[in-house]
Amino acid sequence: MKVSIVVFPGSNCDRDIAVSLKKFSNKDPFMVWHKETSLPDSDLIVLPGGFSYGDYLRCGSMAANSPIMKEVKKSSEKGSAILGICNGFQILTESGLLPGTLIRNQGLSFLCKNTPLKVQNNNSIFTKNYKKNDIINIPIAHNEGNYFASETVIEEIEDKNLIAFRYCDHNGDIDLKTNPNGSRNNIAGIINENGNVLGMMPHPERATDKSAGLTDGENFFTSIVESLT
Amino acid sequence: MKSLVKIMPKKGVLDPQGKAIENSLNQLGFSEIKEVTQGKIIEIEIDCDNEKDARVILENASNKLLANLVIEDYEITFPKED
Amino acid sequence: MKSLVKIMPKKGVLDPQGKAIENSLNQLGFSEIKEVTQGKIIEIEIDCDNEKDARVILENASNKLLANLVIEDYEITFPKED
Amino acid sequence: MTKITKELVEEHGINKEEYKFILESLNREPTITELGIFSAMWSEHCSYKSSKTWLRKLPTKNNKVIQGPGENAGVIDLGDGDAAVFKMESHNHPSFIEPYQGAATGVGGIMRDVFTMGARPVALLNSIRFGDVSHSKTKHLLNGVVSGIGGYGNCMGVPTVGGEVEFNSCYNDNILVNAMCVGVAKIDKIFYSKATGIGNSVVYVGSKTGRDGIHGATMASAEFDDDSDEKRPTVQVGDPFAEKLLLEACLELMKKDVIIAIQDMGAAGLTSSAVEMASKGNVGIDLNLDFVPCRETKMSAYEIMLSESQERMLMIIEPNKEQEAKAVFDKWGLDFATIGILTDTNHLVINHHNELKAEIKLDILESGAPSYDRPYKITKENEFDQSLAKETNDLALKTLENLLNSPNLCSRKWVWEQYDHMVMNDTVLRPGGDAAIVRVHGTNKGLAISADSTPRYCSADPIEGGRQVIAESWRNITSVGAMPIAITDCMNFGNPEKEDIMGQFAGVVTGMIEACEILDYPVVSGNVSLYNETNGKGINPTPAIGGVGLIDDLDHFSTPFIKRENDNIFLVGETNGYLGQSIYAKEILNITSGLPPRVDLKSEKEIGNVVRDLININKIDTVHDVSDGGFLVALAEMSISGNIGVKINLDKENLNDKFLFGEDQGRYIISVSDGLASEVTKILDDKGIFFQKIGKTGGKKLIINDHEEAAIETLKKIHENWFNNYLEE
Ligand SMILES: Nc1ncnc2c1ncn2[C@@H]1O[C@H](COP(=O)(O)OP(=O)(O)O)[C@@H](O)[C@H]1O
Ligand SMILES: [Mg+2]
Repeated sequence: MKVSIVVFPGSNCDRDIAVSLKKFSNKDPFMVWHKETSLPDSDLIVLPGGFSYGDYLRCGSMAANSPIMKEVKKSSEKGSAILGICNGFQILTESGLLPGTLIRNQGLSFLCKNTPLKVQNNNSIFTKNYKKNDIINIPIAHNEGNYFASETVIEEIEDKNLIAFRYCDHNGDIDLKTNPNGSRNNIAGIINENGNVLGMMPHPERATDKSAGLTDGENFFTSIVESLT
Repeated sequence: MKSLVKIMPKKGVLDPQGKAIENSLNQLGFSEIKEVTQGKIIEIEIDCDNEKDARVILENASNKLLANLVIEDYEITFPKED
Repeated sequence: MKSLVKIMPKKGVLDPQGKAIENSLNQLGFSEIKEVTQGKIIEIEIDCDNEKDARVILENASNKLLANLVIEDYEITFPKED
Repeated sequence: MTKITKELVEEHGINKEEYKFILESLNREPTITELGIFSAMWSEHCSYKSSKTWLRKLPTKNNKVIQGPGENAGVIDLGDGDAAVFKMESHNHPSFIEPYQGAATGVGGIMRDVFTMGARPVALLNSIRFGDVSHSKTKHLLNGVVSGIGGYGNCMGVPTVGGEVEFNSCYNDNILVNAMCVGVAKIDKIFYSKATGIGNSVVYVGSKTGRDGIHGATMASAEFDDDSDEKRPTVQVGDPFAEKLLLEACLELMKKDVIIAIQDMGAAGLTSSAVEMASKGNVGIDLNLDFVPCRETKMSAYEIMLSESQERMLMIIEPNKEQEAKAVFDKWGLDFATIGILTDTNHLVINHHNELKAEIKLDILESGAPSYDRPYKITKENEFDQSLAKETNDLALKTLENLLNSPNLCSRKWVWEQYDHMVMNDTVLRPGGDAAIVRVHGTNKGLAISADSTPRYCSADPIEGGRQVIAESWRNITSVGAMPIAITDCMNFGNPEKEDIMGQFAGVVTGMIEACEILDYPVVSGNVSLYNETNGKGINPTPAIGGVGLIDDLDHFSTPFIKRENDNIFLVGETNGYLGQSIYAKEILNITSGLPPRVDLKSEKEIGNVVRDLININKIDTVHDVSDGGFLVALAEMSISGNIGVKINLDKENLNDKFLFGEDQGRYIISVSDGLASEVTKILDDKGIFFQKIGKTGGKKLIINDHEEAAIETLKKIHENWFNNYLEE
């Protein structure tokens, strides 16, 4: 599996995701600077978490206009897998690769904590090693993770089963109380219709390491590696 | 030339900041304050000598970067210099 | 009555957001765009029938909460309803 | 030319004798730029003029210390060629004026101190203190400071893994914001600030210079008064995005063999970095300010030299390597400008617009800096009257609830959830333990880090308080199974020109010296913040201690969370039930007078060493030290965080508030699995360590002697909801 990780100025989870991907694929990913105008041939392109361009103006807005994003879009059309985590998810919505947008958390403060997620769609290259309705514990760390889209868009992604993960509690209950940031329908991550683009606010790369306390992200990475190798 | 791009949340879009300000103001006793919406204003010095051309450039910039049309509307004005 | 409080960084205070937007626009090819400053705009529906009283209330609210006078200036206007 | 009047000299905080010395050494009147430079360099903040004589006495060496005080940060050896680089610094006054930006730039500043030495920052901590919870400004300041700390650290992608928060009316108008950063570097790739090589270029990198925080350094050394609201200087605004770029650019350039010396521009900006770098290298430095990248027009030499704009660095490089260096900064979109040259004149020479603005012999600025042996008087409180304690009357759990619901004992979760404490993926123990544990990336070693201070003890008895802060830091590091190595400190005090305040300083330092020596826990870096005083009222003496220790093998460490049912709870160390200066005395008895508990440093060391051994040989994995709030509070914290109950059985003579809530020092609670209990007992007995078997874990309740009980769930809610309730009020 060949992986490219795009590094924007202000990205700060690029190393973390590289470490996790290497752990499961045994190969060093390419680190691609945002100013590049071509991408190495890759099965997976990752837009990592962080604060690209300081999160100024709107999270992900300036990164979405970086030169490399033209190439990412092209690759996406060709069917490469694209993964956006946290800031990467924001960049995907800003560049139109995924619908909707991420606005300020309802509580107006940055939130970093473990959150239980319910696996909704386990039919994708990113999630196939989970069981449907698995409850997994994955950390979030964001200030703008409140997923918003128009009613029609929400209906569409619900109908087409494009929701990968929803926030829930330890019992799997999905409601306002178990929603950390105000996201519509407790949405934590979505996939596109083609099934090759996933955006999610929680950080699976922070849940692949026993000594750091969490391992529920392992299936996420084994899914990707198995699907793309 | 000085120009302003005012960017406001679209009607119906959740505006957590505006809501929070509204609540705080009401709690502080500003009972006359009814509805609060928070937006952004971007002041731009543009090198262009007529409003028509400037407007085209700024519309372009707003569509491309400054505003997110999924949730925001924008408005361009040219304040008179004082 | 509809009112607007425009809040801008004080002159001389660093405005990293404005600077970043400026660079980004220039890189996108908007070479005419010279200086960018980002501020906030707060639209307030106020229950008051004259501008004079409304202004007093809004000044009070700005000093107390809306603006951070250490680094920001504010300006109150009453746009004509359309 | 600006005329130098008596008033102007005074406004610059330079006293008569100091000014006389300036006139004599220059042999002429200073220019305004020179006056500004003297003022900044001789401010308390840069010159340590009141504290130097005392700080010199602190132990600064052991076999792990690579670099002690005097550089941008301290450096210790972690083995295998790895080093930890760390420092703590205050940003008190700016945070009071503008809490978000003040705290944010405090975090930004301390990170630069660390990465300027070639270390990648891997952990941030903060020690923050606010006024009484009922004071009108407290909520605003708390919100601003916490979001400012998070705003900067989160954006940098450096985890904020620990700290402390305290509320006390003595900080009503003088909040404290102390930030600590720990970085990791290779020992052979550490960069220092000593400028060498006559003819080498002086290079400015980072953000542009504006009129930010001009006179910040002098402001930080001046007592506040009621009009300081009016005298606001231009506030420094932080740009964490620029700093992230600066960090990556510096670390990238440091991989090449280009930089000879480097220092961040912190307090007193370009002035202090230029003067300090040149002085250390015993060279002269010529600057041409025309080349300094400025954000604003018409900045004067005075303003450029004193600006405290953030996210800037000064480097010395060989002229023929400038292009190579510039390419790196160009890539990251940062300014790069050669602004001067090293000379053999031993003078600082400043030119601007073809005019000589300053020419000062460097040793006048540095070694000529004033140093005062200020008079002092150490005073302490009287012994606490132990008979004031209440009998428990079966209300121990009610008292516990009250304490868990008090501002200084409730959970700080509301704070740390606003900090990304996991980014970099090496946080092994998150906030909520006694010390945070951060893995040294790519190894199985862990850094244990904690920030501590107990100002009320220091106020009641400075010497004892000084001993206690060091002991508590050492104990917190020990509790997770780490070997404490060294500390950084941030000494926050009132006006040193007053005998009793200087006495607090002298006393605390005296106590610290003794404890650092006995525990082999030297000071490698630090910062002093004096004049924390409003209208003549000083804060409690607040030495914030940032401790760093090492866990050799992360297969063995411990946390305070109870992990199993049917474990045995041991209270290790002697309990006398001393209540003086305890939180119980303040919250329940409403008494704030009396001496604090005593620390027996010898037994502290013996007990701690045994506890650490037990962790390292894998006999225990659940340890919590007993500190604020005493035994029952510590036990409740263990139970709440592990979500497992405890049933305790106390002898009748111990069933009282003194035993349950006294703050006797040198104690740990350990939870020992049943199978290992006899082995652990034997080890403790063999070493002659006093301990008591207090109870057993299990169930979902905290039960005392079969007649009092509370659900863990209830205690958890009380403990965790205080902040939300307070802020929503
Ligand atoms: N400002 C803060 N930022 C991050 N973590 C904090 C902060 N304040 C407290 N904590 C964390 O909360 C926990 C309890 O703090 P404290 O009661 O001061 O611990 P102790 O008494 O063991 O020194 C610790 O893990 C500490 O790191
Ligand atoms: Mg502790």
